[in-house]
Amino acid sequence: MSQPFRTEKGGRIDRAEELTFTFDGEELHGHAGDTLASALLANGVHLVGRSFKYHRPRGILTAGSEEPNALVGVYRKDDQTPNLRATQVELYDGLKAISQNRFPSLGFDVGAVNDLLSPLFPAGFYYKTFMWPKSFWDRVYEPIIRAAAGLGKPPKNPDHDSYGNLYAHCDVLIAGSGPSGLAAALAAAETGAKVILCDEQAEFGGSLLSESSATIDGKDPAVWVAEAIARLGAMDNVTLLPRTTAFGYFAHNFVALAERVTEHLADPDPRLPRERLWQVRAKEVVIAAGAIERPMVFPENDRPGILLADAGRTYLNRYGVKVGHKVLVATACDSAWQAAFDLADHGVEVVGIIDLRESPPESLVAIAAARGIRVEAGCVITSTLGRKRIKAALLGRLMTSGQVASGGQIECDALLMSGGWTPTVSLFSQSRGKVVWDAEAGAFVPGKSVQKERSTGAANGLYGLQASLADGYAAGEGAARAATGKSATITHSRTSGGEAGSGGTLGALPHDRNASRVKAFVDYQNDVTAKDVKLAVREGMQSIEHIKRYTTTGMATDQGRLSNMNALQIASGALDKPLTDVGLTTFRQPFTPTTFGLFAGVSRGDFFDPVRKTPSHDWVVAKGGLFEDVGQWKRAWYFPENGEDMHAAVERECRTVRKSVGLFDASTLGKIEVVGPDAAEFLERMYTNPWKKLAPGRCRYGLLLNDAGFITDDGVIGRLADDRFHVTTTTGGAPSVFATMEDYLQTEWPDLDVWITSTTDQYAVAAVQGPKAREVIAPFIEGIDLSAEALPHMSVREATFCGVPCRLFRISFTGELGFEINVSRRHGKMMWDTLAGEIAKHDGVAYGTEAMHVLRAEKGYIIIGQDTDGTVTPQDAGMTWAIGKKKFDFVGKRGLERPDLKAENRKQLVGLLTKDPKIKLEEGAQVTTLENPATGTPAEGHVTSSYFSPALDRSIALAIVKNGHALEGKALYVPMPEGSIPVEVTGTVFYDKEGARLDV
Amino acid sequence: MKRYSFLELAKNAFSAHQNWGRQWRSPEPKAEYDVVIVGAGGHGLATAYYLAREHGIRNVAVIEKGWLGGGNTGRNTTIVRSNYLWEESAALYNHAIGLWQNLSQELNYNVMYSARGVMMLAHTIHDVQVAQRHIHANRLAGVQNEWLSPEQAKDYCPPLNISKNIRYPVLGAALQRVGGTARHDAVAWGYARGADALGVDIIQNCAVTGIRRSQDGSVEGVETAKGFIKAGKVGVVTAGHTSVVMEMAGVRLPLESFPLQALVSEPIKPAFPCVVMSNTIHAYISQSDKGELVIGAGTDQYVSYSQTGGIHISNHTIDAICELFPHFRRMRMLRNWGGIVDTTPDRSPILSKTPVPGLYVNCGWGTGGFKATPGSGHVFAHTIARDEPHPINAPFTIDRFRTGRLIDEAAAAAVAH
Amino acid sequence: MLLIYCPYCEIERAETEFRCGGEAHIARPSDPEKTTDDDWVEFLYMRSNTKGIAAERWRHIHGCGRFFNAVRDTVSDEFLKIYKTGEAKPDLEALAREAGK
Amino acid sequence: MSDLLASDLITPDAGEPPLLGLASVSILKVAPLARFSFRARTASLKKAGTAFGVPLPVKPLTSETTAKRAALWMGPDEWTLLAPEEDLQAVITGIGSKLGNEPHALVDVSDRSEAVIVTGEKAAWLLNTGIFVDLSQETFPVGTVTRTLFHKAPVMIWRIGPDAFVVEAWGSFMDYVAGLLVQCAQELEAA
Repeated sequence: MSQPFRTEKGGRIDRAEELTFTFDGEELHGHAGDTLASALLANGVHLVGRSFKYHRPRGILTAGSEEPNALVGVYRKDDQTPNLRATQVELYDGLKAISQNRFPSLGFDVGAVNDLLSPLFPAGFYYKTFMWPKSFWDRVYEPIIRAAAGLGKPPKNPDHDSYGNLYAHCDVLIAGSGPSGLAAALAAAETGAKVILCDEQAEFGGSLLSESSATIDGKDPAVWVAEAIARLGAMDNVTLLPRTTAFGYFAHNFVALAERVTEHLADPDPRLPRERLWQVRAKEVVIAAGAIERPMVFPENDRPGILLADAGRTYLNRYGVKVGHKVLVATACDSAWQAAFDLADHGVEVVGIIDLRESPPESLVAIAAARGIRVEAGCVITSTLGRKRIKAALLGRLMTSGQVASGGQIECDALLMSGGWTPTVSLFSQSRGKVVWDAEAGAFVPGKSVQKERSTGAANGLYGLQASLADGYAAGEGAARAATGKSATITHSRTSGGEAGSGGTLGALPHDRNASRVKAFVDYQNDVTAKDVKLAVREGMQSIEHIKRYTTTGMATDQGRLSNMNALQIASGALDKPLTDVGLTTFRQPFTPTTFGLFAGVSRGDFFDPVRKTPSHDWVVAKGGLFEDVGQWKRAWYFPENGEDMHAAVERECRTVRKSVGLFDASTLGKIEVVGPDAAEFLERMYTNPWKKLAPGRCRYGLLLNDAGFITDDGVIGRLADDRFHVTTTTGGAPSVFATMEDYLQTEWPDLDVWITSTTDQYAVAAVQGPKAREVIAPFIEGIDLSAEALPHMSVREATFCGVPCRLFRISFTGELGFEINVSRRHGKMMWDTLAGEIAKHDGVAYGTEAMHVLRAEKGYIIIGQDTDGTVTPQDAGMTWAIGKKKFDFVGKRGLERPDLKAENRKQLVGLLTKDPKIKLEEGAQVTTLENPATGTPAEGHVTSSYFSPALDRSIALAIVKNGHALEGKALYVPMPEGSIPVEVTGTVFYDKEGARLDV
Repeated sequence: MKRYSFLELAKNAFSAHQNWGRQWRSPEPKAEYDVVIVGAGGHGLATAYYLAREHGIRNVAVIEKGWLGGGNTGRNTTIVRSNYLWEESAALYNHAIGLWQNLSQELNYNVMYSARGVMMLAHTIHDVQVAQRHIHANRLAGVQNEWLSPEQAKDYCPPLNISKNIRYPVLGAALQRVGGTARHDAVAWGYARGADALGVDIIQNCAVTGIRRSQDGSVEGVETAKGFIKAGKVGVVTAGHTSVVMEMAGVRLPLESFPLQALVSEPIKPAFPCVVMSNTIHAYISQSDKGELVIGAGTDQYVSYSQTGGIHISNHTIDAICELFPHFRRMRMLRNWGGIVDTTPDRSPILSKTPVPGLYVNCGWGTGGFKATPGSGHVFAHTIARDEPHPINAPFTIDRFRTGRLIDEAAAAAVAH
Repeated sequence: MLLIYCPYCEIERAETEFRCGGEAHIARPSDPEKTTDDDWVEFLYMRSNTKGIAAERWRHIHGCGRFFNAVRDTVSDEFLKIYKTGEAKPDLEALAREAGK
Repeated sequence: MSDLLASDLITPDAGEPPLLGLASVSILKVAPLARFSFRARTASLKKAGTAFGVPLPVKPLTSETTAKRAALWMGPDEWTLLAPEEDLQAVITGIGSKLGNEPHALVDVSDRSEAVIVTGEKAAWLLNTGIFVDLSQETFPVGTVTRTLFHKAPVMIWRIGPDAFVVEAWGSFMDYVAGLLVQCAQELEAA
């Protein structure tokens, strides 16, 4: 098929394998080994997108991940991923790509009107206008601005691809596989060190893959690369990761890598992850990230067909693509000349080399002359022509006066430019190292290492093939030695050619046009021009950070890798300060945009967070019970029967418990075994209550405070033996109570002979509650007397349940006769099934957390976290009785003595009864003294719990109310949007106030 | 001060924008000021602005170690809301909301306050109870906040996943319609320009190295990189660095400074109409006018001034975002950064006089200071000018930690974003 | 994600295995009767919040479960010393000098 | 698994089908065991070891095993003791009577955890999909045991062979741990 810009031969593409793809619906062809960008260029397609602000036509500028213009959407499975760099998208058969930020089409984009109106849109224009009328900002102006901004469209459908994760450790991690990276890998690997070598590109080799003018050990550099990779691949201690970007350098030599596993495949196996996150802890890191070429800042430097010179050379030598038929080269340094020579050697008409320098090296001029290439020294480009593709460039000649004289026009269909090279210091900067100015390299280069890292080669401002290799070997050896103490000698390869060039420029180039009218782009993607930077300075933005934020330069998807140095130089000129005094912005992770799915990894769906289930779970599911999330646990909420709603189901469950019996899964409560001679002393210090006199076999309710004096947890604690307690905690509080106990034990009272062990998951717990509870459990319990005399309320015994050892508590959270049976988790299902079968015989029910809440509220038992909120003291909760008055100390004792915890007017826990028994208050509703309080009146408190009580056949509520204990019998109000609800303050116990039902 | 307007913009277009003046000066410090504000973030600049504008105190310097607006002002996720639980907090943040609504006009600087609504999700019954409590309390306090069913929440924010089959399904949401976002840099710049025009000196790149006190213990001025600057009143508004600066005056505070990370995606076309927060699964998200999804993460667990944090924090934020908005899974993180947030034990700020006469402190905003910027500056200016707190900030003392009269938004399960 | 040496496991592990317990060497007043409100607020809430070299507590919660202390530079997050609970607080200034801070 | 440590103690649960059976890695449920958390001060260790039948290791992260016993170092004063299910009471009685009044804590946690055996050449790789511990044989030799995290769940891992690990998690976390192990192994089946 016709690929008019494909070379006759050469390149690393597979010419035998032709691939079909579409761009904006047009069918095109390329080859295996192409990127989308190289394939588009092979087809002569330069116009690939529209710019962010002015919607100017834009073409492919680079061949790498720093590409600012060629952002496309790529379809897979009927949805598209926006903002992919065409320079990184590997071509596969059937690839569907679309251009972005244009309407209705790439060729005709109505947004381009912005370009005409651009005089109205200088940097920061939006701060100065759109303020009138006031209501128009978020209703009119902002929607228009938002619609115009943005690049691609978001995906429409949920992403079903998976993302993998691997944690890895290595001695030496090498980021980048150009000459110095490869040399470092070879040197480090030879010592036996564990090496990971990663490169963001599909193939290892970096610049060596497009090097035409040098040899290594007498071989084509690409051949040398292949041999080196084969050697590394054969070594057990080496992991090779192509298509893998080192995107984040974190503290303590933690480096995150993003591996693209399937994105390059036409039809990937769905079992493979789309991408994989490598979380690497490296003893030493070698940054071999290379350098990227800088654009030249001249007027209209953004037309499609204008590329960086090295990109032009890469497309030619690596992909077999000519960027044009008539190519003009504009440069300020030597390296671009080689691009011109390579193109000429492939039969491309090079219409000129325009060098900013007065006297480029004689040797280059001679080679150009030999190829018949016109050379214009001391010249710049002052303008370009052509709308969707460059047609010609205007020349300007630099005069000794500093002025620029018109130097005529050159027709071309592509322009390659090079302002010199910028070392890629992003990773170094992320490692928190500070860059230093290297005047010789004309660049910021890595300064002192802060972490265990070294930069090598071009990333360190070092150019030239031989020098890069040598530096790489040294870096690899040095890193391996630092990591492992081992070293090895390896033969260094010898190179010929590939010497370092010289030259380079920074900032805006001089021209003969009205500087305040032309657009010379500094940041392509964000449409920031040289004059924008100057405007920012004029308006008082002196810090480079202010300039960046005001103009948005450097905030594009390349994070300013292309633009920063030019912007800095322009700012330096405008501020009349040396460049090094202007300051630098910080490179942040990620190095290149990184998929959210990669970070989220496997944490999705049921694996988003562990789902903790109790042994009754499947039974509940089978019964059609509903679950509630409590922390990570799934707890049975209620069990609707015959189409009952929640209210009906809960009412039935409650009535049944009070009438006969109910079965409740209490397995999720935290359990802690406290063992040792000082066990009682320890609990004495942790909980407010006294423990030393509690007899083995008895239980007590325990209240836990923090040292500030506020309630944090509670639970029943049973004494199994003199030196052994079975502590229970709330479900949600289990981990924090355990951690708090460890904290006090280890750091405050290490002398105590006591140890704590979490047994939450050791036991499954069934609560059997109701008048018939004893009858229900009796057939299965052996070894103890269950009678009220032998086993009074608040007792604990060790016994067996169906022959299995159990801990049997006689306790109640319903106010009814109740037992809680703890068996090993393994036997939990057996216990549940047994008891479920038995309660059915006694007209009993299984009940869930909702009925449990109602039943306990009828009895005025509090729920930590619902009736308390971290600001409630035991006195506030009416639980002064739980405080051991004679105790010397306990956690929270001193906190309770603080003035405001003892003050009058604290909010206290009370009961509330609505005047109308049918009205159920809303939990969270506010309580006031006035029926119709004015807005802004502070509330007296709020409703913490509110239910319809089947036992009382009316609504009940608990509330925290200012001075509540003194208000019993008084009328208050609960104001609601529909009107105020009158209530009466009561005690907190609504049902069986004497507790007669417990003692049976 | 040349007023900004569309007309002015058009006029300047003819002169190719060559005639715009500076938004603020860069003066050398004078020997003496009536008031020195340490820290040129949004809160400090707002304080200076209101000192000059409302209290006629114009001989004011704002002294900044780095560049103005470069701390947490320029690093936060720009959420504005006021639906806090306690009356004290709601009053403070609602005071700010009142000022936000006219701020662009007041400052003649478009701060892009966009009341697109802040929706806080409830995933558990406990969340629902907490949200309802907030809504009822807010209604009584005159703070707008309303309950939405999952379906209503999805109507308001179409990308939201309200499937019952996700790990923590959305059970509903509290929506504050007047909440939203604003442009963080513009807030700092607008206040800087406004204060500067009223005569306030903003002195950047000038670190404060000491606080000088007289024999009687009261403040005399500050030592700086540019020499001693005399001032009878000094207000410290240095966020994460407050402990460091206050130590210069020998004042200890109940503060810890933690790294807080935030991140943005690549810009996309409008896809997200409001602000969504989930305290239970720890994530908050909005879309900037530029098109980036702006996502806030949680704090790291240790004190640090490094302005960086661990990747596991991002992982846990992004997995939550992808659960709630599964089609954002293929979106990509463009940039991640860190701030240093000064947190108090009750997660409420300190806006107060100090034991040192003439020294005032405004700190402890934790992860949520941006939203309060105008209100904070307004009442802090009052506190400094009158040497007594404004009724709104009177409860936000240092002493509350001693007496136990906390304003505990954290305990009430409202994470203060 | 920090890399933290556990002095009990004698190995470096990822931060996610640990919980930071805040500033170290803050003793809980032992006698509530003799403790003033000011003493108590110092213990409960007042923190040095040092920018620079500071001692803090960590617990190897997903490892051996032990608390230990560490000296860390809160600017660079670099650990300068790690020691077991009960060992004396090191001379922070000397550690800083040694590390060239 | 005769070449593995504690071979008689850690056995696949015959009643349970393999959770995963690939050429490169398999996951098998471990049959029930008696498990104890043992806590004591240094002075009591020797006696405890004698009573239990295997010395309690004092070197961090190591284990001591015999055919019927394993003592795993969990912390400086904490060991997990493993024994056959039927020896539960014998261990309690043995240690209890030997230590008498010496302060210690022995807690039956047999059912707190469930365990799987992950074996095969990809076993370490599979664990490293969720565990941030260097599992190379130099740093994590056979016999090494540690608690750590697998993604969001606390686990204990114990290397019982060059390519064999016991992975233990609290019972209510095992669905998560085993489920994710199986899911993460999926890509090994891909071409």
